[in-house]
Amino acid sequence: MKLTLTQEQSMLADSVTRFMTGKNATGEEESIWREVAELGWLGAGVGESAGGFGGGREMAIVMESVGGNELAEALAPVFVALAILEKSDPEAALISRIISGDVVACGLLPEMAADDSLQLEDEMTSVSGQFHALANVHRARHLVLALPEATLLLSVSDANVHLRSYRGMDGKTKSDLKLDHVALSEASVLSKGPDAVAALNRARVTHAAAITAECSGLAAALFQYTLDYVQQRRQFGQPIGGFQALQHRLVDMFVAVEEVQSLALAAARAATIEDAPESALSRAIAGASDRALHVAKEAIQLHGAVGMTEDLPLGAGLRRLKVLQLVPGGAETQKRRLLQSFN
Amino acid sequence: MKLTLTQEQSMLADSVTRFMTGKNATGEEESIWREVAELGWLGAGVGESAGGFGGGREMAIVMESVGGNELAEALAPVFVALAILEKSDPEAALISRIISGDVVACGLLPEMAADDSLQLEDEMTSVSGQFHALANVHRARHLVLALPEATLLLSVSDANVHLRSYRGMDGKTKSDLKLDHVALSEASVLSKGPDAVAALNRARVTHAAAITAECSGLAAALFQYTLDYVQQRRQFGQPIGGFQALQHRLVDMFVAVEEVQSLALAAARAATIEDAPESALSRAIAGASDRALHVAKEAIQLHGAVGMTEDLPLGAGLRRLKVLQLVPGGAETQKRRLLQSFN
Amino acid sequence: MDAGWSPEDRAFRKEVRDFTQEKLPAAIRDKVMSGRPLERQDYMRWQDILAQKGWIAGFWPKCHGGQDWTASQSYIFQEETTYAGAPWLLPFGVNYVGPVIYTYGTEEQKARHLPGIVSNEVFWCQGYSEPNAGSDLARLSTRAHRDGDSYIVTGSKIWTSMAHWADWIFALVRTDSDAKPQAGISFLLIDLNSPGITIQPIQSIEGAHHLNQVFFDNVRVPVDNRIGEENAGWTYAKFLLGHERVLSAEIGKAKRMLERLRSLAEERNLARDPRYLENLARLETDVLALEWTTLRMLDTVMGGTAPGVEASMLKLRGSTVVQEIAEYTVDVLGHEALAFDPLFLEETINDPSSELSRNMGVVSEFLFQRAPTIWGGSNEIQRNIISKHALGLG
Amino acid sequence: MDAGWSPEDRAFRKEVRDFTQEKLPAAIRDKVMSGRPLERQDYMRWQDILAQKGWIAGFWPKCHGGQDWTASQSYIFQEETTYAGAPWLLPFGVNYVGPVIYTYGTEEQKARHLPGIVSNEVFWCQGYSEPNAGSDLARLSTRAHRDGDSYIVTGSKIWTSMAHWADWIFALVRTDSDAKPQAGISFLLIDLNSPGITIQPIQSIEGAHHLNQVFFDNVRVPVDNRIGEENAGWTYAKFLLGHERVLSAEIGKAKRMLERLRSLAEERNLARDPRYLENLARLETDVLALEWTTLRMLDTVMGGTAPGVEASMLKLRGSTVVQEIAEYTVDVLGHEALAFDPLFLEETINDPSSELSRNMGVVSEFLFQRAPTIWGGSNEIQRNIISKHALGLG
Repeated sequence: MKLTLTQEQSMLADSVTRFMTGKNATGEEESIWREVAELGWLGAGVGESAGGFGGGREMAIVMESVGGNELAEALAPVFVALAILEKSDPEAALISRIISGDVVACGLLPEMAADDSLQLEDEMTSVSGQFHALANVHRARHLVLALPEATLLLSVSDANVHLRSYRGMDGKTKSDLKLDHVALSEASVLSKGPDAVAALNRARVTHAAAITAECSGLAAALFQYTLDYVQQRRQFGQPIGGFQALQHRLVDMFVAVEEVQSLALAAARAATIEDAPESALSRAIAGASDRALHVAKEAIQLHGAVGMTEDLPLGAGLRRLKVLQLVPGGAETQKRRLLQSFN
Repeated sequence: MKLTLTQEQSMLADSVTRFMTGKNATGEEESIWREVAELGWLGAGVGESAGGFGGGREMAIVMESVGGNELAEALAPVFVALAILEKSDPEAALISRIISGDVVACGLLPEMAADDSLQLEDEMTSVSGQFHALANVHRARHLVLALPEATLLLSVSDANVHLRSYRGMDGKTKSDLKLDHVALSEASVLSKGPDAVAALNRARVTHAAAITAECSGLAAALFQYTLDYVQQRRQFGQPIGGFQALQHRLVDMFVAVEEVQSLALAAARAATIEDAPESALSRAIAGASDRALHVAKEAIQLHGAVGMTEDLPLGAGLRRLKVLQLVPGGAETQKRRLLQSFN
Repeated sequence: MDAGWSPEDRAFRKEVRDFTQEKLPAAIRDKVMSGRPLERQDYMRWQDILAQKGWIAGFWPKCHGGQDWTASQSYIFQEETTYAGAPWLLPFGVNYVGPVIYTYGTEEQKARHLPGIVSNEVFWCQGYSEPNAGSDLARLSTRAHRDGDSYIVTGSKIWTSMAHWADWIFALVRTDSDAKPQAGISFLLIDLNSPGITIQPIQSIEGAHHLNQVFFDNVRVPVDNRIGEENAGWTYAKFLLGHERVLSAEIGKAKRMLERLRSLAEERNLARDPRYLENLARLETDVLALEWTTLRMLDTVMGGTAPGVEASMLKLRGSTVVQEIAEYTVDVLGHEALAFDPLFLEETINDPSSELSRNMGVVSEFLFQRAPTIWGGSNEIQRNIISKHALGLG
Repeated sequence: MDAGWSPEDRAFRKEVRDFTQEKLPAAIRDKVMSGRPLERQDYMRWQDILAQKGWIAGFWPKCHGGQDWTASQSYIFQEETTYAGAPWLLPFGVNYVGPVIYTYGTEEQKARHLPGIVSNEVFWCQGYSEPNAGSDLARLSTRAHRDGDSYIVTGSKIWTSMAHWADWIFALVRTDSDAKPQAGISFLLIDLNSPGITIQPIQSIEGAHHLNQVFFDNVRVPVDNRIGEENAGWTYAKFLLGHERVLSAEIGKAKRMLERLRSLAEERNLARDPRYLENLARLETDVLALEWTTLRMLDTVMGGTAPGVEASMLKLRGSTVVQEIAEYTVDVLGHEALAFDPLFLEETINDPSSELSRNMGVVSEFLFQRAPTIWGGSNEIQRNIISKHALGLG
């Protein structure tokens, strides 16, 4: 078994944490996005043959830290884009331009689209679809779509690509996207048939590993705040962590955090194999989200009044986890998908 | 407001409790059934004009004590039969014979039948249907069916009425019933049209009031056992009721018991009016069952090993509540009905 | 279902319903219904309407400006107005300090302070909690020492709702530091215009500013503004907490929120979605149980028995049920709930005409409803109270 | 998903799977799969098969009759056999007293007792709990006083699983009543055929008889049957509890039960029922989380770190998840679950051919699965342990 981190992976985790510590990066800023790219973190999403240094586990390490430090920059869609591109053509020049931060590309999955709106039309010569609340698309030059029939690379500057951006519940910029009969050239179809299915599988695994890792980092941080608080906050002559009723609730939070980490590990490990069952990925996302949300709510409750204020990052954590639950492709989407699978 | 018991109601409650106290009536026995009838409790189900002394609240008082003392005799189906008969013809001679215990009759509702099996056939000249796990039908001479189209009185001795009896999870005799084109004479159709609908409404309210009252009595008794136990059982140098984590769980049980009582009261009060919304009755049954089951499971857990033994009536309470959940017409049926109602 | 209301109660319910329907300004109702935060003038406008009708302090004795309402009338008034979308009737004057003043105050205090509450002219706030005394009120450390006919008050109060809008604050202060924690506390009425007071806003996680920290730097308060005996403030504080909890089960609000939930779900074609229906059934069952528990308690109060731990139970369940409805409403909105940043709630947009932020109220309310399980004695404290007083456990 | 098993582990998994498929008697497998209670001969027959293969005590050192299995081999063995429907491998000899004997026993004790465990010839049971010492083991009051080369033991042990089938019992007894509770306890091996022992059955709520109370009335036990030092029994008892908990997460069982749940639901045309699918998804997610938490812990153990509170966490979650699957399986049966009276489980019908009682195993198991959250240190005790040792709270 090889579930513990390798030496290289531990070094990556340390370096990411070092960068985050003390940095207030909870607001989206162009300069921070540049810095992240310059540090090479995006290379954690692809293997060496594609110019990176990573894989599922390395990406998860970065995403866990993103969550734990409430970094506002949305890396997940870029990791999904990289995963699709690597699967389609590991030598594509675009990959290295994305890793270096020259260009932003976001990956999209069919389950992120509004109901039944995503359609390949006219014998695969154009595509239409609507997406809501996408992260980081406002910065993107390219969209990479993994469909079961074809893998597509679109330019955001296409006249038939319509974007409307706004601030979201988690303070990050969100965008609604409309593809209105966007014409597909030969160059924009990266793969078809079984290769497209393989790219879609890879994209789903990456998406699941990224979301669960973010939940994991967030849940662990919110739990740690709470554990520290109950040891220091005194009421009725003792630290409130001395009260057994609170201890048992903290234990249930601790167990929930451990289980989020387990589900995140399962998803990250799935990124290393080809045949991860889709339903297991959906369960990992749904389970990680449910547990992390429980931790966030308990964190606020056990802090008492101060937990309701913006002086602590608890409310921000709750809002962020609510987004991961409700965003198309997130936990609610996965739960609906599980109701449609019959084995 | 008149939510507290009247003097007569309090006297009834006392007398029922007095009869139960010290009596081991947790096994079904013909002699106990006779005794219950002789004491006149069945008269709690109908008003004075029909030869009884009660209504919804009086019946609930009896049923609460039936639950609280884990009396094995199944009174609820008889109360439902009485309610239907009273609504159809308050002067029917059969009512007094049922109250006196001469004859047992059980009331049946459409939602107790196996899926879509209950049918009036051949221009209302015969009826067919299948029922599972009915209580007390093995003793019954008559079946009283409240259908929206007609109210029916059937004789169990009819050649086309098939019965198979067996012991159930709660230790009570259960019967599967098959009505196989049972011919309907004029005398067997007690009412039709709006009168039949009114009888069905009345039957549903009675059924809801009876089940929720039984849950209420059971939950209160299981809670009280547990509260007594934690005050007396010592571990680590103090009564286990001194541990705050257990205290908070006992509080949640206490609140659950109070809410079961509230839901039972709502259902019993509904029995006094004509227009109780069906969905509220379904909610009362489902909510009472969920809460009482929670109390039963916690009662076993907080007792520890001794809670797993037949030396205490906790397991019997859990089995009995599980029956009220799963029996056709019980909590699961009501939850399914709530998924079909759209307002 | 029928709770057996008397003909008088039924008539009163109709009167309240008709009055609210006629008089509640549509703009205020819309804000409340959608969950958007209210401004000072919204509260005051509605309370002025109630004051004119004499309904601000209906449960007070007539001699102090009330209507001698029975417990069931108070309940009906609260349920009907809340269900109809009226703002929360601010409790600081009417429910909290008012009864303390008419029960324990001097004739001068009554004459000076009660009319301003009944007429809605004076805005009160509550100075109980301190940074180091949350659930454990007895540990408070704001001090008052005598200087002639005055106390000199120094320290700070926190989580003071709406202090930035208020005229007066009632506060617990320590007047004897040598006494045991619960002794040595006095109950003062303090004019917020007094020199030495500063009010600092606290931003809440839903983006609103309703909480404050109030600092007292050698604030001079006349001894005449003390309620009752020196060092006996704990008695009045406990009396007040009893009043606070009776009102905490919010049936009208829960029903109003369920209705909004149903209509939002229908707009989104979820009316037959089994997941939605299952959640709705659960929440509706919770509200039914809460309502009948409240009615049972009301019946007991009407029968002359003072409410005991039942009030804690209603606080516990009421806050939890409303919190769950608020969260599930956001879940039903789905991605539409994401198009709004609560941290910009007050600064930018409080404008329902923006399409993207039309659900802002629902989001804001989801976050805000994390508070009621904390405030007014957290639900953990309520469990301790029930354990001790209803179950007889330690 | 892939946990990165080594080629050796994969090969071992295949070996265990093939062996179990070939050797596990169908009648036993059927009983286990359906949830019906096993008889003594069912356990013994399967364990004889394992003993022949040398797999009864695979994790023991080779010198004592084991196979020197790694932690991952033990895990794989347990998961595969359980998933395939093998009976619970009774832990009293193999997991509990065996390691105590080879770690702390004398050479004579090793020679006398270990072979009987490895060969499955001696049936052990565990004498820890007493009527007044449940979670609080240190308060036990069964006494042993010295009489020459013997102890004279008087008192009783309760919740003794399968004592009525057992040959020997290992028991904690008080040898010094003046010492502090945890001191003054000794660890004795007692032949159940000794004069003065009576065993009284306890009926469980699922109708089965597996629990007993064992009474000791001046039972003579040779001093040579004491493990280690007099009054140092607490040390050996804690060592044993550590072993007990490592094995408690029952992934194989949970997966087997989920499969049965799915097939029962499909038989009843529920495969597309949204309520069923939602519950199934929740339970499957719980099992996925439990499995990967177990794998992470196994990885830590393989890395050389002894498991600490993680074992408590697996006990807590494992028992809860299995309990919930067992209950929901009954719910899926619906009214079909009602046609069976558990209190007549052993007396009448243990006969799957009766149509009405074909689901008896599911019902019996639902009731029986209330026990694992209580036994082996109740889940409340596990929370105390985690709070203290993982969170550093009191």
